[in-house]
Amino acid sequence: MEFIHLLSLGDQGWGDEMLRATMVTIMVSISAMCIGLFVSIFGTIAKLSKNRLIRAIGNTYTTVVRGIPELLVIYLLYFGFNNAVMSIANSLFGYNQYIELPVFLIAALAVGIISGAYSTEVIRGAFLVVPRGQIEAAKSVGMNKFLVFYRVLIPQVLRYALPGLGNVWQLTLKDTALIMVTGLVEIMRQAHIASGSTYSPFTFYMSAAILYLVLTTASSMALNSAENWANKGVKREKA
Amino acid sequence: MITALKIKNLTKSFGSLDVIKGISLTANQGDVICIIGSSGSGKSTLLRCINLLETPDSGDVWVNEELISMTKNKAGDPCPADYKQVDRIRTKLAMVFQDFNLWTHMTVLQNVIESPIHVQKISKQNAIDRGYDLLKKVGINEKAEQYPSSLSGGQQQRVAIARALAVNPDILLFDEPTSSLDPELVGEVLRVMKSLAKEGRTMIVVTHEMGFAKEVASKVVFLHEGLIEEQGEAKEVFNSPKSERLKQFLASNLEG
Amino acid sequence: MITALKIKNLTKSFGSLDVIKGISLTANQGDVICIIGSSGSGKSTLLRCINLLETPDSGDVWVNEELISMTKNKAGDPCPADYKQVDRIRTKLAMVFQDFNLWTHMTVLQNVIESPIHVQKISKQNAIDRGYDLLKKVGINEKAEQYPSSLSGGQQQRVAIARALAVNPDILLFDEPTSSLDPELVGEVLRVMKSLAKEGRTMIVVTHEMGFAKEVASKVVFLHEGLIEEQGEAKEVFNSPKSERLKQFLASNLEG
Amino acid sequence: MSIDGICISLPKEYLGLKVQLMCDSLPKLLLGIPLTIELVAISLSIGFVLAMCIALMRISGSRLLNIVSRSYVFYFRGTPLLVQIFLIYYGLAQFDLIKESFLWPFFREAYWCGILALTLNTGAYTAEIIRGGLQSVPHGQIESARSMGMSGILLYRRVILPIAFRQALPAYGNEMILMVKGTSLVSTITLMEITGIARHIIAKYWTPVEIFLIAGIIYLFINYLVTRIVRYAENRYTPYLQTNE
Amino acid sequence: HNGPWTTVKIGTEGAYPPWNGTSASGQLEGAEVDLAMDLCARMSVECVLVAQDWDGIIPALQNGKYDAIMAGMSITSERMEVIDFSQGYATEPASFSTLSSSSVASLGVSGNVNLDLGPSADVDALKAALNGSVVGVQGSTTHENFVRDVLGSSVTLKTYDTQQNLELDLAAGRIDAALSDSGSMEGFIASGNGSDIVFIGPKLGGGQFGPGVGVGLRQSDSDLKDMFNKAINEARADGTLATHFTKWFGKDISM
Ligand SMILES: Nc1ncnc2c1ncn2[C@@H]1O[C@H](COP(=O)(O)OP(=O)(O)OP(=O)(O)O)[C@@H](O)[C@H]1O
Ligand SMILES: Nc1ncnc2c1ncn2[C@@H]1O[C@H](COP(=O)(O)OP(=O)(O)OP(=O)(O)O)[C@@H](O)[C@H]1O
Ligand SMILES: [Mg+2]
Ligand SMILES: [Mg+2]
Repeated sequence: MEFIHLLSLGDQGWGDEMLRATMVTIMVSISAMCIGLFVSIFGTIAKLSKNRLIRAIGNTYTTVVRGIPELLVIYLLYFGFNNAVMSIANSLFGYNQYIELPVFLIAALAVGIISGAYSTEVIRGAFLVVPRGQIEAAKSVGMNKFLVFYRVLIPQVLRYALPGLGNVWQLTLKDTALIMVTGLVEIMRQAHIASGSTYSPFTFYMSAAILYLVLTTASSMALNSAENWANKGVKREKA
Repeated sequence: MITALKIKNLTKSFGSLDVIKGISLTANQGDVICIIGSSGSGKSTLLRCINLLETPDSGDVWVNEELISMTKNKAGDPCPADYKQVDRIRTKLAMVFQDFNLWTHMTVLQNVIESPIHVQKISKQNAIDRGYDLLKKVGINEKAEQYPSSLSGGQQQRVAIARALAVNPDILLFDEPTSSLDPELVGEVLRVMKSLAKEGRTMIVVTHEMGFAKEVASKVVFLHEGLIEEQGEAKEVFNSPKSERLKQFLASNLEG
Repeated sequence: MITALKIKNLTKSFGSLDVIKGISLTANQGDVICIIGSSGSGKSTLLRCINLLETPDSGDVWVNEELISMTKNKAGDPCPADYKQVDRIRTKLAMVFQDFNLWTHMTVLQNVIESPIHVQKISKQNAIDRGYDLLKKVGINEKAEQYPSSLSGGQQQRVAIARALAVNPDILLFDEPTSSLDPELVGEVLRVMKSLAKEGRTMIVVTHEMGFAKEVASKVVFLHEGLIEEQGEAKEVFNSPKSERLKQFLASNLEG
Repeated sequence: MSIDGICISLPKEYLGLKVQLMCDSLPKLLLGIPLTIELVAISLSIGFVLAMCIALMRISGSRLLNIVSRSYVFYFRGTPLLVQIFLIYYGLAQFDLIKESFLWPFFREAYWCGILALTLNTGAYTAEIIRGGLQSVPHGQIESARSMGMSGILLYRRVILPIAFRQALPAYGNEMILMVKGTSLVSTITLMEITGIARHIIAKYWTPVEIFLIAGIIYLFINYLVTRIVRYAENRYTPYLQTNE
Repeated sequence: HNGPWTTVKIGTEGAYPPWNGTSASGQLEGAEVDLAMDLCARMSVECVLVAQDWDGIIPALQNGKYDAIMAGMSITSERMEVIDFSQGYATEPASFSTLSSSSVASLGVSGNVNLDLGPSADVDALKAALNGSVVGVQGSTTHENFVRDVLGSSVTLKTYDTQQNLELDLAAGRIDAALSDSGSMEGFIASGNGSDIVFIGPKLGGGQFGPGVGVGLRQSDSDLKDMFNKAINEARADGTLATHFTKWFGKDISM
C-alpha cells in the first residue's frame, strides 16, 4: 500500500510532518480565537456604544471583515501589516530598520481579526437577548451598574453566546487552512508541499481532510459539554 | 405615623406622548393602595417612576420622608443627582414584576439571597437562613434548589415576591403580578399577597383583580389618561363610582 | 334531531399514563357543552381525540352520525383507516386553540380563506366574500389586510374563530380559548362565542370561565382523572354539585 | 473622460499606496465579476436542490438515508472549503480509474471542479439551514392546519414550507455571502475570477496590498448587493417579522 | 540595513525541484539550497532559509521577511525595476512539453533557439503547432511572459501557483502543453509520475528568459549584492558551483 509508506513517520514518510503541522494548526487556531475574543470585547462595546462615531467604527469593522473573502484579509494582513508596523515605527520613533513579525504572529492575527468580527456579532447578539426585565429586576433590588453587569448580565451573556462562539471556533479552525499562503506550515500547507513533492495529491489532501474532521469533531464534543454545563437551569425545548 | 411614600406632581412623557400628567399620591405605613385603570392609562409607568426605572420629567418622590434628589444632565434631561442614593432607595422599594423576571441562571434560593449578599452585604449564612424563611412564607421552600424554568408561573411569581421581600423593603410595588398567570395559579399568588397585607406591609399594587382590591385595599386609585380620575376607599369606589369613566371601566371589567 | 357528535368508551394513554379512561358523550345539534376540570384531568386530550389530533387507543367517535373508522397499523397501534375521511371530517369539526395558532405568514384574510380555497376548493372570490363577512361577524374586518403578529391577543383569537367558521363546520371545538388572554381581552372573545351559541352552533368548549358556562352551556361536564365525574345542566352543576371533587374544584376556582 | 484619463489625474502614490496602479487595475478586476457571479449563481441553485434532497433524506425516517445525509453534512461542514477544492481538482486526478472513465471530461475542467466543490459545500450548509427552518415551524400552526383538514403535500406546500423558508431566510442570506467569498478560493485551481485576476496583476507589478484592496472593495460591494436583496426578500416575504427599528 | 551582515535570510519556494524542493523529512533541499549554504560560508554569515509561496516571493523580500531570493528566479528587466540581482549563477533553457499521446507531440524536438538573435523558424513552427491549444505555465514567471508575448491569443493560457501543480495537470491531461524550464520537467519525467511526457519544439533561451538565474536582492542592499557576487565568483572559480548543479540536475547548468 503506497499511502502507508507516504504517511509513515520518520524521514521517509510524511506522517510526522503532518502531525507536527496539526499541532501548528491547533496553536494558530487557539491563538486566533483568543485574539478574536479580545478584539470582540472592544467590537461589542463599540457596536453597543451610544456614541455614533464609535458605533460606526464597530459596524465598519464587522461589515468589512465579514464581507471580504478570508483569503484576501489574510493576504492583506500578511503583506500590508509589516509595512504598516514599519511606517508607524518610522513616523513615531524614527526607527527605519526592517521589523520582522514572526509568520506565526501574523497568521494568528489575520485569522484572529476575522474570528473577532464573527465573535463580536455573537456576543452583541447575546447581550441583546438577555431579557430586559432581568436587568430591571436587578436594578429594582438596588444593584448598581457594576453589580448588574457582573452578577446578572455577564453570566447570561456567556450562556447565550456559547453556542455561537462554538460556531466561531469551528470557523476559525477551518480558516487557518488559508494561512498556508503565508508560508506557515500548518496542515494545509504541509499537505500541499507533500502532495507536490510526491505527486500524490489525493493521499495528502484526504489526510488533511481527516485531520480537520478529527479536530472539528473533538472540539464540538468539548463544546457540547461546555454548553450543557452553562445551560444548567434552562429547560431544554421539547423536540 | 410615618409617610412611607409621597409623590408630588409627577409627570412623565415618552417623546410627544404625555403618559403621566401630574400625579400626587401619599401612602402611610401599612397602606395597601390598589391602582386600577384601563390599558395605557399609565399605571406601569407611574410605578416605574417611583423606583426610577423610568426617570420622571418633573415632580418629587419621597421614600420614608427622604426626597430622591434629581438634577439635569448635560443634555438638559432630568436624571438622579446621586446614583448611590437611588440604589439605596431601591432596596427600600422592592418591585414585583408582571412577568416575574427571575434570573434564569440562578436557583430559586440564589435568586432570593443575591441582593442581600451583594447589595446589602449580609453574611452568606444569614442570607441563606432568611432566604429559607421567606421561601417557606410563600410556600415554596421545597423548590429552593431548583432553577426558575422548572417552576410553574404561580410558583415563579411567589419566588419573585420572596426575592423582593429579601431586601427587607419598606414598600412593595406590584405591577399586575397575576396577569400573566393561568387562572388557576392566580389564587396562590393572591393568597401570599393577602397575607403580606395582613402583616401591615406598605404595598402599591397595580391590578385587575377587583376581588383582591375589594378585600385588602386601604385605598383604590383609578387612573385615566395619566391623571387620577377618582380615588377613595375600595367599597366606595367600586359600589358608588362617581365619574362616568370609572363606571364604564367597571362595567366592561366585570362583564368578562 | 341529529346527533352532531357521539363519543363512546373513548380511552387514551401516553406511555404508562392513562389520560382518558373511558368517556362517552353525546352532543345534539345546537348543544353547547362546557368541559371543566382541573389541570391534567384530560380535557385537552379529550378534545384532541375528537378530531384525531391524538389517535384514541380505543372507543368510537361519530360525527353527524358518521363513524370515524379506525384500524391498526403494522406495529399494532390504532390509526385511522382512511386518512381522506379524517381530513374531510376535520372540516366538519373546526377547532379553536388556546394560543390561536394563526399562520404568521398570512394576513388575517388569507388565514380565513386558506382552508375554504385549498381544502374545500371554493372559488377564491366566494371565499373572500365569505371571509369578509366572517371577519365582520367577529368584529375585526378592518384588520383583514394585517398580519396576525400586529394584533392583540383578543383580536387574534377572534380571527382564529373566524378561520374555524370559514370551513362551515358543524361543530366548533374550543380549547380554553380565553386563557392566554389578558383579562381585558377575554371579554371580546366571550362576546363572540356567546353570539355563536345564540345562533345555535354546536360547540364543545373547554373553559375556566364559569360565568360563560353558566350563561350559555346546555350541559356542563366535569372531568376528573380521565373520567366524567359529574355532568348536567349548568345551574345544577354549579349550584348543587354532588361529588366531593366538584365541590372542591368549584371552591378553589371561585376564590381567586 | 475615460478611466485612463481619471487614473492619470490621480497622484502616483498616497499613504504609501500606488494609487494610479490601483485605479488602472480596477477595470481589469471588474472583468472577473461575471465569472464570480456565475460560479455563485450556479452552485447556489444546484446546491439548494441538493440541500432539499439532503434535508428530506434526514427526515425520511429511513435509517440508511439518514446516515448518508448526516455523513455528507458532517464531512462538508467539518473540513475547509480549500481542502474540498484541492481534493476534487488535484486529488481525483491521481487515479487512473477516474482519468479513464466517462467522468473525466467533467473533472478535467477546473470550472466544473470548482462548481462541484462549491455546490457540495453550500449543499451541506443549506441542508442544515433548511432543517433548522423546518424545525422552527411552530407545532401549533401545523396542528391548526391539520384541524382544518389539511394534510400531506397540501400541508407542506401551504403552511410548513412557506413558514420554514421565511424563517430560514436570514441564515440563507449569510450562506449566500459565504459563497461569494468562497469563490475566491477557486483561483487556486486556475480559474480567473476576481481573486484569480488580482493574483495575476500582482504577479506582474508585485503590489499585493494595492490590488487586494481593490479586489476586497469589489467583493464588499457584491456582498452589499446580496445583503440588500436578502433584506428586500425579508421585507417582501416576512413583513410580520420586521421590527420598525 | 545598518552595520555588517551577520545573518542573511534567504527566501526560496521549496516547490521547484531540482532547484529547490522539500524532502520527506520536511526539510528544504535542492541545488539552490546547497549553493546557498556554500555561498553563506564564503561570505562568513549565518544563513537561514525561509519558504515562501512564489506569488509573494518578491513582496516578501521588499517587506524584509528575508534579504535574498534564491528560487530559480531568472534575471529580467521587468524584475530589475523592483528588485536587484546578483550576477547569474545558472542557466537552463525553457522548453515546451506535452503528453506523448497528444496531437502536438508530433511536432517533435528541434534545436536550441536564442531569442536575442531575432526571429526563428523553429519558434514559428511551434506557434503554428500550438495554435488553439491550452498551454500551462507557473504564474508570474519568464515562461508566462513568453507565452503572452510570443504566442499571445493563439493559445489559452493557464497559470499555476507552483511548478508541481503545473506538472500534475500536464500529466492529468488538463492542458495540452506546458512551458517550463527543462531541468524541472526532466526531474518530473524521471520521477516516474510523468513518464509519458515528452518535450516538443526548441530549447529556448535569451529574450524573455533573460540572461540566467541569479540571487534576487533589495535595491538598497548593494553591499549584500557585492558579497554575493564575490562569493559566486569564488564558487565558480573553484568548481563547486558546477558540482552543486551537476549533483541535482545530472548535468552542469551553472554559468
Ligand atoms: N418606554 C416607552 N417608550 C414609549 N412609550 C411608552 C414606553 N412605556 C410606555 N409607553 C406608553 O405609555 C403609555 C402608558 O403605558 P403603561 O405601560 O404605563 O400603561 P399601563 O396603564 O400599565 O397599561 P397596561 O395595563 O396595558 O399595562 C402607553 O401608551 C405606552 O405605549
Ligand atoms: N403528548 C403527550 N405526551 C405525554 N403526556 C401527555 C401528552 N399530552 C398530555 N399529556 C399528559 O396527559 C395529562 C392530561 O393532559 P391534558 O392536556 O389533557 O390536561 P388538561 O385537562 O387539558 O389540563 P390543562 O387544564 O392544564 O390544559 C397530563 O398529565 C399531561 O401531562
Ligand atoms: Mg402595565
Ligand atoms: Mg388543556
